[in-house]
Amino acid sequence: MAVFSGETLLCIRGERTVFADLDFRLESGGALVLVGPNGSGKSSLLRVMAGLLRAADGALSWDGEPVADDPEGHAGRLHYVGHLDAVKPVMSVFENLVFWARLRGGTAGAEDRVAQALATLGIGHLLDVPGRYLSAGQKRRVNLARVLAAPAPLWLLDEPTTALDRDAIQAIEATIAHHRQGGGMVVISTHADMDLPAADVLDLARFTRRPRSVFQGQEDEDMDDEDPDDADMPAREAG
Amino acid sequence: MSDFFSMGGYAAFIWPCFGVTAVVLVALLVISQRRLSASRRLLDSLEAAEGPRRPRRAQSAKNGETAGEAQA
Amino acid sequence: MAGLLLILKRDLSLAMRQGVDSMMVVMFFVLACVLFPFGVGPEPNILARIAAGVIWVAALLASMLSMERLFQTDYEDGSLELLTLSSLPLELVVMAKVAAHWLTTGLPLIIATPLLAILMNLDPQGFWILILALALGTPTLSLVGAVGAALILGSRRGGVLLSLLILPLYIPVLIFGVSAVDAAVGGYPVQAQLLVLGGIFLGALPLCPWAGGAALRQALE
Amino acid sequence: MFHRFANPNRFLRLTRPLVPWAAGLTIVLIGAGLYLGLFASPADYQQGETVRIMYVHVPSAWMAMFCYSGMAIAAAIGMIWKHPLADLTAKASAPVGAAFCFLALFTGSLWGKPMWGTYWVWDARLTSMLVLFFLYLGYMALINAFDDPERGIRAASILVLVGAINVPIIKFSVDWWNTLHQPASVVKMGGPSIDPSMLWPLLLMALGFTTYYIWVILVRIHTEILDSKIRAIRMRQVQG
Repeated sequence: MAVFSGETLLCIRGERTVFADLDFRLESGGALVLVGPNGSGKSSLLRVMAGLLRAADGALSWDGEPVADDPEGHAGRLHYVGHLDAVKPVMSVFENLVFWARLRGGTAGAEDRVAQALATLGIGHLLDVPGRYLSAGQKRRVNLARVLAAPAPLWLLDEPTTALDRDAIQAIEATIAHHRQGGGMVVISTHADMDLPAADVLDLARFTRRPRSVFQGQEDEDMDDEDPDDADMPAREAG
Repeated sequence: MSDFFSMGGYAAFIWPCFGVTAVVLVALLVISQRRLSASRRLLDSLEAAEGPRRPRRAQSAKNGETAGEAQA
Repeated sequence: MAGLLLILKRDLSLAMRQGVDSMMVVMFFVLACVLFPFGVGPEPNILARIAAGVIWVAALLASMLSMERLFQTDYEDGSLELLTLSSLPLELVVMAKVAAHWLTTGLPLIIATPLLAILMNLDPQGFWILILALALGTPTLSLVGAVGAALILGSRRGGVLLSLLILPLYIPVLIFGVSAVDAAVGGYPVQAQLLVLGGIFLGALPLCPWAGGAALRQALE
Repeated sequence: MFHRFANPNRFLRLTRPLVPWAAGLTIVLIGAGLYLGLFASPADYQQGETVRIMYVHVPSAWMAMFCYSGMAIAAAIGMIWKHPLADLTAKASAPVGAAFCFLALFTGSLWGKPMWGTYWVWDARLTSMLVLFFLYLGYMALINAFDDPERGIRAASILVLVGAINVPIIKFSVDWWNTLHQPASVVKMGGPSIDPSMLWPLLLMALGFTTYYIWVILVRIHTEILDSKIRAIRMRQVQG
């Protein structure tokens, strides 16, 4: 039974406080859905969880061990799906995926894992098609197949359903359910309604703060000018 | 006096050295100072425009919150 | 280590498929050298005198030109994020990419050098030392360049900026590389220069991947 | 975290009164240095009156190196402890260092003409200074090449540290290269047996340049702090 949690996370991007004082807790088999308006920090939180972005304060922990102590070990137990699909145009779908499968899951049986992942997502016929011929939706599915081709307990999915049709979304729902049954966890940000039974919802709008300078406050005073009353203000997307 | 300005015949080398040094240093200073004044003016006008929307309230309560945050 | 080889193999096969990049770098190298006889005149002794310097400067520029792409495509298509999340230390990822860069540009440059040595009328005594000095120096160029390539990710003007950042840092390699060849041509010992080139390479080997890793991390934040 | 919010308003409050002091000291020190250097010191028995160029050349060269070391230290502090003021110090120092570096090159070449008979000699010292000038230009180009100012500072901090490791290597290789190519007779600038009548103006000018540096970087850091506040207001405006 693994536990992935974060405490008093503070994220500052481009001099802007994206979210502050954010706590979350996720156990094996759990799912966490991030909601909130554009720019409320859903992507930033996923990147913080992945270790791509360092939180300005607070700590992530895995089974009580601080993630910061072993960033590479943490990277090894998660899969991150961002806005970009990392599909090389000159390589076939199979070559693209086998590279990641080998890098993450070891060389043994990588080919089989890739073939199986492609079949699960219903794109087995694309096996030897070069990446440049793929549509946006197909690239997205190839990226998700990458996640399936090397097992890892934690999935961090940033809007995985963009460019996908209803059937594909159902296929993803099924794989997520399967992953959770096997003790995996999922953090997912999405606009579309996805069917994730017993998922926790984290509304990021609760943690946004008004933009202020790193050198906040007035020159004649020596204090923070944080305005708690403005916490419900939607924040600007940091990119 | 003209002896002084002719610098033993090397006036063409010595005076440009001092002149260019003065020009560069003064220019850098003036540019920096003007940028400061421009930023201050802009900040003042922006704060004035924003002022009514952000009344300063309950300073002491905020102070307490800051102290907690700074120690975190 | 296995991960390093995987990335190296992938980068090499990507370079093979795209193919043109290496060829263009070599062509630039040759063309840049060939311009010099037109510039300074075709007298064999003048060319022989400047041959080592010209070949080194051209190699430096060619290596730098190809540097910009080192992380750019992976940065743009999201692969770089995934590589940093591969549980492989980022320093090794940089190392693998530098190795691939050297194999696809540094090595072809060295292979093209004999042709240029003939065109530039280089004294035969300096020939092998030139090859050796390039073999010791170009990996350093790739290593130092990788730091610059990582720093300019996401900036407004990549290529020109990169040259401004890394060309000054290339000067030591240039000085010792040319000096080794000049010494060999003059019949002096070249051991000191080659040792310094090797020393610079050994110093850059741990430092540059470390700085490059730090640069990549901040670029992805 | 502590540093992130350690309030630079205290810095503003503490340093603003320093500005007039730095300004006054700069004027007094440079004024005294100029008086001693131009009127009260003798001409050199070898170099004649041109030795007076030394009073701007040598302090400029010192300051150019001093600023770069200062930037490297500030960048290291900024990277390790995430202190925004250290980042701003590095950023504010760059144009000042570049200006001093340019002045060292310019006055060096004007000094070279009567001494060497040519404006430029690939002398080890001048060449190193030229490379340092390029390092400054690269730093300033990089810091301004990003839309997000914080991103520029982080990238430039790494560059200045890499540069600082490289400077001794560059210096060493340029010295080597210089002895190899036997340059025109190098004029010893200064030297251990310098006469006190020359030492005083030199020291006064160097001190004056240092207070000038403090003056300008304070002004520039204050500007950066205000700009950061302006950006925050702009973001609030965008939010509506």
